Amino acid sequence: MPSSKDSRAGGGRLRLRAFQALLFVLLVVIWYVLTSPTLLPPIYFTEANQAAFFFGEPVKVFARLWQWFVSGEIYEHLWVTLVETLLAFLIGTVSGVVIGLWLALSPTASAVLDPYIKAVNAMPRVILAPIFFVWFGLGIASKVALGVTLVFFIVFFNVYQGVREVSPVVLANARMLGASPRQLLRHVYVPSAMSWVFASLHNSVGLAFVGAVVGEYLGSAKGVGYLIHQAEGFFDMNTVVAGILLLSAFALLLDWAVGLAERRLMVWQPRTIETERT
Amino acid sequence: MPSSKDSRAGGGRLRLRAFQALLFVLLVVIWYVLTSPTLLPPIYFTEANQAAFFFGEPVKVFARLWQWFVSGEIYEHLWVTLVETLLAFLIGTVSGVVIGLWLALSPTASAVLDPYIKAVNAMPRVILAPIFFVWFGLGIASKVALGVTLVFFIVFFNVYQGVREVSPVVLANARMLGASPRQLLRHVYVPSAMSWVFASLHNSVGLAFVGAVVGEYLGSAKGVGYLIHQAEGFFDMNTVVAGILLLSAFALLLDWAVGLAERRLMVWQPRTIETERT
Amino acid sequence: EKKDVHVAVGGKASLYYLPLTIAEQLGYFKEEGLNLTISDFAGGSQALRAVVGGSADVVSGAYEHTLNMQPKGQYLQCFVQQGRAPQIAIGIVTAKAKEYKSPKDLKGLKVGVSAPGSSTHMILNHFISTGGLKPSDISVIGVGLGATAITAVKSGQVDAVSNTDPVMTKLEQDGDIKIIADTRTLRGTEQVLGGPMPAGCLYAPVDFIRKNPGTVQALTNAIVRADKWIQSASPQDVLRTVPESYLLADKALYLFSFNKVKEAISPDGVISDAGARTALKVIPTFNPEVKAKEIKLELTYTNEFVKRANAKYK
Amino acid sequence: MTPVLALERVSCTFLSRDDPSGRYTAVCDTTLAIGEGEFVAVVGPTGCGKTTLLNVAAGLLKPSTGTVTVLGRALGGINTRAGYMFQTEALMPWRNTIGNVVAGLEFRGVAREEALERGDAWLARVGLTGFGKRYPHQLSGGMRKRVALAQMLILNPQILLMDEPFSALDVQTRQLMENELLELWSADRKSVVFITHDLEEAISLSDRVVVLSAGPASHPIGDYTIDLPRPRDVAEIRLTSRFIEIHTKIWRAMKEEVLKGYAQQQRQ
Amino acid sequence: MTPVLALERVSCTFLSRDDPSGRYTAVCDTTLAIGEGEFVAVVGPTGCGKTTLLNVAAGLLKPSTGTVTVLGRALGGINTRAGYMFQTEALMPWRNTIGNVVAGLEFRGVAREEALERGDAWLARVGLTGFGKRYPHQLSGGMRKRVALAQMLILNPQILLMDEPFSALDVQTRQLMENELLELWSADRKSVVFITHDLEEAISLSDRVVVLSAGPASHPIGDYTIDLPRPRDVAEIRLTSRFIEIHTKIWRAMKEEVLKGYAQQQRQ
Ligand SMILES: Nc1ncnc2c1ncn2[C@@H]1O[C@H](COP(=O)(O)OP(=O)(O)OP(=O)(O)O)[C@@H](O)[C@H]1O
Ligand SMILES: Nc1ncnc2c1ncn2[C@@H]1O[C@H](COP(=O)(O)OP(=O)(O)OP(=O)(O)O)[C@@H](O)[C@H]1O
Ligand SMILES: [Mg+2]
Ligand SMILES: [Mg+2]
Repeated sequence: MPSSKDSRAGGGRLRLRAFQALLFVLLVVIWYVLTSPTLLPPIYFTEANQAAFFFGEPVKVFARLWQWFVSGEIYEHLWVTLVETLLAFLIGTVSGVVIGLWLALSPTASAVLDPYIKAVNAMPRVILAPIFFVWFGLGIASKVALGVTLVFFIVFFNVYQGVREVSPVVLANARMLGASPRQLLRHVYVPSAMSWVFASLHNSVGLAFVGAVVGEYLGSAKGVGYLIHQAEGFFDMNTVVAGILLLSAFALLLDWAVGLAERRLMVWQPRTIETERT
Repeated sequence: MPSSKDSRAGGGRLRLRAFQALLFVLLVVIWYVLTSPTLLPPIYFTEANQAAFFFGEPVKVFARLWQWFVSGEIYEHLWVTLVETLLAFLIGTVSGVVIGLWLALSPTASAVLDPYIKAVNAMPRVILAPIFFVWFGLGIASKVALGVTLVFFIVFFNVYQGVREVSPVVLANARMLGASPRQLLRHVYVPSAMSWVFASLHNSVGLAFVGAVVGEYLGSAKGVGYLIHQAEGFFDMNTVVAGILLLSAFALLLDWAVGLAERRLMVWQPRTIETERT
Repeated sequence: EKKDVHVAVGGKASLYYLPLTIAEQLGYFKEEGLNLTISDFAGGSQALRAVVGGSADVVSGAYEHTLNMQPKGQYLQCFVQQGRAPQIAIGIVTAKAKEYKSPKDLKGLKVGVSAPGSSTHMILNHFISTGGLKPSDISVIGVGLGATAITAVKSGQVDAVSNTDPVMTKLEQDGDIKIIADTRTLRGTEQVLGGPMPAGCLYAPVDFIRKNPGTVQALTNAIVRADKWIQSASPQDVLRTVPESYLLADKALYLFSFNKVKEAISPDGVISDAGARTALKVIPTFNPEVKAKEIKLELTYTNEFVKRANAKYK
Repeated sequence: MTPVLALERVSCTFLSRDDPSGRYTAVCDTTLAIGEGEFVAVVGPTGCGKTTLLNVAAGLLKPSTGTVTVLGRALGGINTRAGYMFQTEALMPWRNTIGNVVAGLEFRGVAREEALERGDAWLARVGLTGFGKRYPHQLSGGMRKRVALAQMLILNPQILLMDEPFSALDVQTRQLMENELLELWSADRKSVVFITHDLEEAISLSDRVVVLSAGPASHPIGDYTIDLPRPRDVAEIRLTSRFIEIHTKIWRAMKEEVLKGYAQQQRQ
Repeated sequence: MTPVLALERVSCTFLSRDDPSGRYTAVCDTTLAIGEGEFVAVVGPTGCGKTTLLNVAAGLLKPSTGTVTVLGRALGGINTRAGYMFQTEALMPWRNTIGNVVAGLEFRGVAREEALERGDAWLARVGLTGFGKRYPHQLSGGMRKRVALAQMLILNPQILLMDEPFSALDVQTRQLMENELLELWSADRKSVVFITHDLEEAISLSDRVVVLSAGPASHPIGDYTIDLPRPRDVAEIRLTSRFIEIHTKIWRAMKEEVLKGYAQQQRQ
């Protein structure tokens, strides 16, 4: 029963956005100053333009982004990466939820498989990439697979724990009300583990992008990761940074969608109690 | 109040271990059969020894492992990798918990920083490696940093959500009992979020290893990742697999330690009720 | 015969594979009736794996891998050459350059290679052996092929570096290193390795070549044409032809490197027997699994297609 | 006649997970049979094992020794013939009031329309019309209890297991609910096990009052048949002299027991 | 004399998060003052807003309008002079019984030794000696309530806010606890707000009984001074004629109100 501390009116929301924008501008300015060869005496680096070599220069980065969209050259790559990301996200989430539920609910299977799951999670994906290429080819599928191996575990571990945190009384009540195992799953375990799932989804969004880009980076003919790889070959850090920024923006978009779903599905949660204030 | 379904006596535990061992042997046998060029007609691959090229051969892999330990050549590499992993795990966990707590408890900071955290999480670590090398050098530090960027987010997202799931009544009660914000943190938020933390730790263990190995893979002079990378240059898949297996074994060890801590710290949880059975 | 050919390459933008890029940009593959997909990989060994695994048909990569693969029971054959020198250089940081006289002065130093076990490592080992040093006399650090390699040198984490272009040119231009061995030139290659050595090639599983001679011929034709085009092209021509994104970062750097490696680019795509023998001599010392006696050298390359291509495109 | 629900020599010993030697026998050697259409109230000092017994009867807890039979058959898993109203809060927090009330119907595959209709009727019966859209955390304690009551009763189970169902209600609402329950019970011969701390409530509702001893190792120490005439009005019956007589008798027995138990616990 | 705790024209309107137009006024325009050493019982139909008022008094809920003053000063955040025993379960599940009881002392920096000693004494007072090592989920409902009671009382707060503290206890234990509470209260002039559904309990304990109307927009509709002599024994005082007189008077007022409220909710 905490007080209505973080209820935020429209005005607060606007101020928040302003804050965020300010912070963004500030960061860009710092970035600009630090990477501009002429503005400052070199601080961290011994040479003037070394900072730019590693971090790119904001003006050129934004020019790059602008040019990508104006020339339209980015769309095909972006499309590929987004498709890979979304597929990895969806497949990883669904399989993580399904297998997480399964193992959480069948103690024997989980006890037997537990070490295998943990061992697989400890395997470096980058090194496994060639095997993915063999199994899934060089197209979208292998990148999706790589992304899935990242997303799956995040979701899996949370679902697994979330299910085991179900209130024993609520569970017993549902059983007494005649819920079949299937209905228990749908009406008790899943809703109860929902906030665990969402916590993992916020993390998964990012890693789905990472999976797609790294997959492309390791071997591909298209995609933002491919562009980044090409640019790296010639130390074109501006393009690298532009690619990363572009993907970050889309990651935020996807995360916003996840947040939307979360707010819709979690209305029942007793967060803060809102009394009307005048 | 579920029945005492998964209470496991000593006998059950033994059977479980036997099962797991059996499964392991089975997997090795399948691996052996599928990669042995002479045993089977090629199924998936067109050429007989292609499978061995990608997956190694169990006999040679175990020989490799044996030889590593007998000659003692592995210890120095293993040591480096383990140190990196442990440091990444510890630093990532601690920072994830601390920042997770901080942001969960200060709504303004979290609202402002939220998009930045999510954007950073979506950045492909592999591509950022050069920057880590600039900042942290080619030694242990840069691998630790890479591992931390993986572990941190896993822990962070769970702590953040875990804190917000604290029962409002328990929280109110503690406040009424005179807990200062600091005490609330220590005596309410942290214990309440503990099962969230542990769920993330089981995942982090794996990713700490991934971070260390990938870091070594990208540039290093020592470590299991270095050995793997070197072997890859010679297409020596047996060594690669041996390295991965070795690390998996250590990941299981670390996970077991985490599980031990979990069982100690979570005794209070109302899981299954155990009645004495005769 | 395959019309849709999938080529795997590790680091497509590199000058090592300039003929491939040129042939693609000038539409030579299309003119040969091929529909080419070029997948770019993080490294040459990854590209090779893609072909062995069957997800790509042809590798654009270093010749030496055909030798490395034979003990694994993988028979790959090189059918056209893009470069005739490994295009790897070794440099020592300027601070240490003064004390450096001969390879044996590298003793005890930390040397960066792109990856342990890679060609840069091999060339380095061979180079120090000319000074009477054993591989264990230096400590080798994997520093990657790109910005990480530059970082390692500039931040003083390595004393010397063995790497490819554009890393070496960049470091050279910035004055961070002094080149002490250079297989980007024919003469340098002769010095370090005792003979020419095939570098960037197109190769494919022997099976593939047997089953698709027409396709292979078409690929060879395109590359040979590109080889020849480069020989006669001015730097400006090259700048105009390569994708713009290669030049974004530093046009001067690209040009500088190009001039440096131009002579290492094969003029006609022919793989020289001498070159193959150099490889056979060098590689077993580095990769003990490759035993010179067991290697069927004749299986590792063929000039059959190149001859026909040269006949067609004079 | 076979009883509808029978606990035969049931004992429950709890183990503690962290300390295997630490065990606590809550209920010991308890036999209890509830016939068809019988309304049995169980009273006993706090912590004696009433909830434990109910959990055993519901099939949620396996007794350490002893057997549970339902309609003559040994109880394996959940007691499907029973509805259970828990002492603690057991509503699904992710379902609003009406959703919680109709949950059981939904599980049984009743059509949504019909379920909602019956759910609304039940909300009205427990005095919560208009609160259908609220989530549990937006209800008061007594409201949640009433939702739980409706949730159980809507399924019309043959056996009702009720653990202090009305303790969070004000006296008037409680009487309304009690009458509601009696009406339902008399209509189709349900068997009821009703735990309460209110001896008046126990007597005014039931056919039999079972008194449990203080824990540990609690067991029935008294079984009083309530021969008050039916139908009863719970408010009026309390004023009859027979009621007061019975009340005094049971009261005395209990008082002794509680003081004993209290002393016992303090000595431990 | 300034009252120790005063609610002045307090209203509480709840908003629902998902539907901004959906609002519910639980308490409307309620004024309530508790003097030093005064024991005030609050009764009212279920769901009328008693818990809401207590939350406001504790500083856990900001009223929509109106003010709360403690010892003459406006209440900003938490009411630090008050101890609050919640209606719902509020024990820290990760602390065992003794850990929960001494939590407040620990927060105040009392030395561990001393805290444990006082905690043990309190466990004995609520009849839970020997249960110190149990975790909340291993206790019965009534035991948990008693732990919560000890948890609050060990801090010896000046203001006691108690929300149906004894409803889960059997009559005898309840009387023991009630006497314990009265003793404590009379010893150092605490101010008590005591919510209960048991009118007899309300009368036998308190100086004043406040009756709230049925919700929505609940407000006090009766304020009865209980002029029974002190000290009282809660069991004996119920038999005096003055007690029965007061009881009948309040009862009648309440009955009307409840029926009205019940009808109101059903009409909504
Ligand atoms: N999981 C458990 N582990 C250990 N002891 C338990 C457990 N559950 C209950 N107990 C103990 O069993 C005894 C009986 O508990 P139960 O909940 O049945 O009491 P009750 O009669 O329902 O009491 P109340 O009237 O307070 O609800 C108590 O002493 C309690 O501490
Ligand atoms: N968070 C909330 N959102 C909306 N309505 C609420 C919320 N909390 C309480 N209410 C409503 O406010 C009213 C009063 O609730 P409160 O808990 O104060 O009742 P109460 O008098 O304590 O009842 P009881 O005796 O049943 O405990 C109820 O109608 C309840 O539905
Ligand atoms: Mg109970
Ligand atoms: Mg209440």
